[in-house]
Amino acid sequence: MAGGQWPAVLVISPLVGAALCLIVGRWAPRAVGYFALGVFTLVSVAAGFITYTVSAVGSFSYHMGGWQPPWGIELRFDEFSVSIAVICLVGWLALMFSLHYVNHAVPEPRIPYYYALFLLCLGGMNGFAVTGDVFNMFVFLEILSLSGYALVAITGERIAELAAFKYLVMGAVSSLTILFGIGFLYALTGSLNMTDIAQRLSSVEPFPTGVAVAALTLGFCVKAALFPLHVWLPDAHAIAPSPVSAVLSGLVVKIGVLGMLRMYQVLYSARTFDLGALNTALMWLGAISIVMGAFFAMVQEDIKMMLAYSTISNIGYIFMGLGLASTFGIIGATVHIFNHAIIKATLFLGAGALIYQTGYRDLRDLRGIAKAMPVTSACIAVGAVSIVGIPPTAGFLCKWYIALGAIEAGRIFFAITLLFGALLIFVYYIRMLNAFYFTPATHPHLLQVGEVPMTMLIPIVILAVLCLVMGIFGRIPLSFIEPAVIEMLAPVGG
Amino acid sequence: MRRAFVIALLVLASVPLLYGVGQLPPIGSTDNPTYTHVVPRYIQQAEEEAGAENIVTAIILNYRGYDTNGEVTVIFTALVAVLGVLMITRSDSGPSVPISPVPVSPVTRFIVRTLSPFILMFSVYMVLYGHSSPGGGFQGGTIVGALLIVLSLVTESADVQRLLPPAVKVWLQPAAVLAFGVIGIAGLLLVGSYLAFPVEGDLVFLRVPWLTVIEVGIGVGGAVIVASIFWAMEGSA
Amino acid sequence: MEGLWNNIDYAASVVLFLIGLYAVIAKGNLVKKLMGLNVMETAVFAFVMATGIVTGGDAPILGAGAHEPFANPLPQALILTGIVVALSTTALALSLIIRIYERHGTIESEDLWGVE
Amino acid sequence: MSRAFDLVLYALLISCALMVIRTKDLLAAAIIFTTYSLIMCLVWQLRGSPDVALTEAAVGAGVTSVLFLITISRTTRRER
Repeated sequence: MAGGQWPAVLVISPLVGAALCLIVGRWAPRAVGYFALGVFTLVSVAAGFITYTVSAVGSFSYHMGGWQPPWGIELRFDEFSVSIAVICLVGWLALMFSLHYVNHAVPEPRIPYYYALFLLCLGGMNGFAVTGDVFNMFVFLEILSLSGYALVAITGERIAELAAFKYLVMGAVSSLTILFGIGFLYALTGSLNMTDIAQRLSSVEPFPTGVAVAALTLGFCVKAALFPLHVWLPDAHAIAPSPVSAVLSGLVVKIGVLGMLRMYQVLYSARTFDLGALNTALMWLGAISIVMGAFFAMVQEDIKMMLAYSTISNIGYIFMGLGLASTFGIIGATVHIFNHAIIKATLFLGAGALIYQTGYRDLRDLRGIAKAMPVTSACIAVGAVSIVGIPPTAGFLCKWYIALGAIEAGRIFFAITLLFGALLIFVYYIRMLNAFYFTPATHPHLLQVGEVPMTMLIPIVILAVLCLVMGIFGRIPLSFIEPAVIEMLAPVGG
Repeated sequence: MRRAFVIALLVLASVPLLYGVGQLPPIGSTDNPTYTHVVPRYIQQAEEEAGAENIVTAIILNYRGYDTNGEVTVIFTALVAVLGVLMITRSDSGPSVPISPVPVSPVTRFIVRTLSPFILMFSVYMVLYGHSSPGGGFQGGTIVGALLIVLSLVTESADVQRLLPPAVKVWLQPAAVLAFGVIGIAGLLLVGSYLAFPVEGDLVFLRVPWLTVIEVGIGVGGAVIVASIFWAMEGSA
Repeated sequence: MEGLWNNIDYAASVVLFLIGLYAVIAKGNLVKKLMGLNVMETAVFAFVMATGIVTGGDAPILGAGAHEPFANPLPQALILTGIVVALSTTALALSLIIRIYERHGTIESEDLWGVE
Repeated sequence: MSRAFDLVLYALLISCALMVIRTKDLLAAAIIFTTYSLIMCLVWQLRGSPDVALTEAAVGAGVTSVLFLITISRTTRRER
C-alpha cells in the first residue's frame, strides 16, 4: 500500500497525544509544551511523507480497519488532502510560538488543557482534510470545532466566554446543518463514502439533492465565515491567544472551504447537476465579503480585530474563485487557501509578539514600535505586503489567478471588485505600517522593549520568509494543484 | 417585529425542505438505496466477519471503528474544554459559590444507596455483553456516570470523589482514547492496518477480547468523563 | 403530497428542526438558546434515524428470536456517535454559560452584548 | 405500529418542543425537554433501535438534563 502506515500515524497520534497531555501535565506541568511539540513533530513527519508520496506516485487511499469502502472508512490522499502539509507547518510553528506565549496569555493551571486542546484542534483538522467518508468528516469537524470554541475561551479575559459562546452557537448550528445535508445524501444514495456517493448521485431525484447541497453549503459557509454569516468571527479571533488566532484564522476557517471543495468534487463528478445558481450566489457573496470585510477592517484600531476582519475579506476571494467555476479561478482559490494560511499566521504571530512585549494591542499605542522590534516589524511588513498582493510575494499569484479566472469566465465586474478589494486592503495595511514605522512613538518607554524570545521570533521569521519564497516559487503549488482542478472540472467541460 | 420576521423566514425555509423530504425515497420500504446498497453485507456477514451478534456494535466497533475513535475523542475534548473553561484562575475572587444545599429526604438516600449496587451490576453487564445484546460501552459507562452523579447529589459530593483520587482520575479520563489507541496499534501490527480485527485464521480468537477491551475502555472512560464534567460544573472539582 | 404523507417522519423532524432553530435565533436567554439547539440536534438525529426505518423491522441483533427484516443498523450506529457529540457540545456550552453568569451576572443576550 | 400512533407521538414531540420554547421558567423548560427526549427515545425503541433508545435515555434525557439543572441552579431560573 502506498504511504505505508503513515496515514494512521497522521490522524491518531495527535488524539492519543492530547490524551497523554493531561497525564504529563499532572506530573510535569512545565514539560507539556515540549511534549505537545514532540507529538506534533511526529505528525508533521507523517504529513511530510504523505505529501511526498502524493507528489511522487499520485493519489492513494488507506482503509481504516482493513475494510473496503463503502463498508469501512476510507482515508483519501489526493491533491486537496495535501492541505495537511500547511496545517502541520502552521500548526507546528504556532505550537512553538506558544511555548513562551502561553505564560503571558493563559492562566497557569489551564496550560496543560491549552496544549491538549491545541493538539485536538490540529488533529481534528488533519482528520477532516484526509477523510473520504462524509460522516467521519462530521465527527472530525466536531473535534476541531469543540476544541476551537474552548481555545477562544481559555484566556479567561473579560468577554472571552461571550465570544466563545457566540462562536459555539453558530458553529453548532452549522454542524447540524451539515449533518442534515449528510442525512439527505445518505437517504438518497444509501452510502457514506464520497466516491461512492458521486457515482450513485447521477441517478437520484434532483430536487432533494439540491436541498442537500444547499444545507451543506450553508453549513460550510458559516464555518468559513462568508459575509452575512461571519458575525462570530471577529470577536472570537481577536480574543483568542495569538497562536490560536493564527490557527483559527489561517486554518480553521479554511476547513469550511475545504468542505466546499470536497462537495464540489462529488458534485462535479456526478455530472448531472447544474451548479449555476450556487456558483453565482457564491461569487456574489464572495464579492460582498471582500468589500465589507475590508471596509470593517479599515475602521478598526485594535490590531487583532483588524486582522480578523481581513480574514473575512480574504475568504471572500477564495469563495469568489470557487464560484467562478473556471480553471484559473479554482486554482487561484485553492492556492490562496495555502498562501493565506501562511500570511495570516505571520501577521497574527507578529501581532502576538508585539502584544507580548508591549502589552498594547491598539494601533495608536503601538506607534513607532519598528525601532524597538525591527525584526518582528519587518516580518509583519512582509506579511502585509504579501496579503495586499504586491508582486513578488505569495499573495500576488493567487489573486492574479482569481482575476484571470474572472476574465476567463467573462465576468469583468468581479475582476474589478477584486482589484477594488485589494486597494482597500492596501489602505488599511498601509495605515498599520505607517503607524509602526513613520509615526513618533506614543509611549516612548516602549522603545526599550527589544525583541521577543527566540522560540517566538523564529516561527515569525520562518513564516515571513515563506511568504517571500512562495511568491518567487509560487508556481510549484500551482502546478501541483492544476491537474487536480482540471480533472475535477473535466466532467462539466470547465 | 423581529420574531415575526424570523418566523416568516423559517416558514419560507420549510417549504423547499418539506417538498424535498416528500421526494426522498419512501420510508419503510426495503427497496430503498439505504437498505439495498451498503447495509446487506452488515446484516448478513456481521457475525462471522466482525464477531458481534449485535450488528450495531459490529458497525461502531469494527466496520466503522474509526468513527467511534473520533466519538470518544469528542467527549474527551468536551471534558478538557469544560475543565479548561471552568478551572479557577488567579483573577477570580476565589472559589465559586457552591450550590445552596437542598435537604435530601432520608427515603431518597435510602433508595439510592440500596439500588446502587444493582445499577452498577446492570451497567457492568451492559458493558460486557454489548456485543451480543443492546447496550455497550458508552451506555453502560453513562449509567455508571449517572450513578456517581446521583450519589454526589444525595450524599456529600466530596465523599464520592474520594472514590477517584486525582492521580487515578487523570489516567481513567482518557481510558477510551487510550483503549482505542492500544487496540488500533495491535491491529496495525498483527493484522495490517489501524483498528483492523482479525477476520479469519489463527488470530480470530482475539476478536472478542479486543471488543471487550474497547468496550471496557469506553465504559470506564465514559463514566469518569461524565462524572468529571458534572463535578466541574457543580464547582467542587 | 402523497410522498410527504408517507414520509411523515422526515416532515416531523424538519418541523422540529425549524422550531429549534427559531429558539436559537429569537430567544434572548442563553440557556433557552441551548435548549433550542438540543431540540435541533434531536430533530436531526430523528431525521437520520428515519432513513433507517423498515416497516415491521426487528432490532438488528442476531440470536434467538430475531427475525427478518431487520431495521437498518447503519443510521443507528451513526446516531450513537451523534448523541455523544451533542452531549459534548451541550456540556461545553453550559460551562461557558456558568462562567458568563459568574462574570456578568446575567444570561440575557440583550444585557450581555451591551457589556462589550 | 400504526400510523395513528405515529401521529400522536409526533404531535406530542412538536408540542413539547413548542412548550420548551414558550415556558418562562427555565427549570420547567428543562423538565419538559427531558420529556421530549424520552418521547423520542420511545419512538426509536418502537422502530427497532434499542441501542439508540438506550443511549438517548441515558445521555439525552439523563445526563443532558442533569447538566441543564446544575447550570440553572448555578445561574438563574427566570427567563426575561
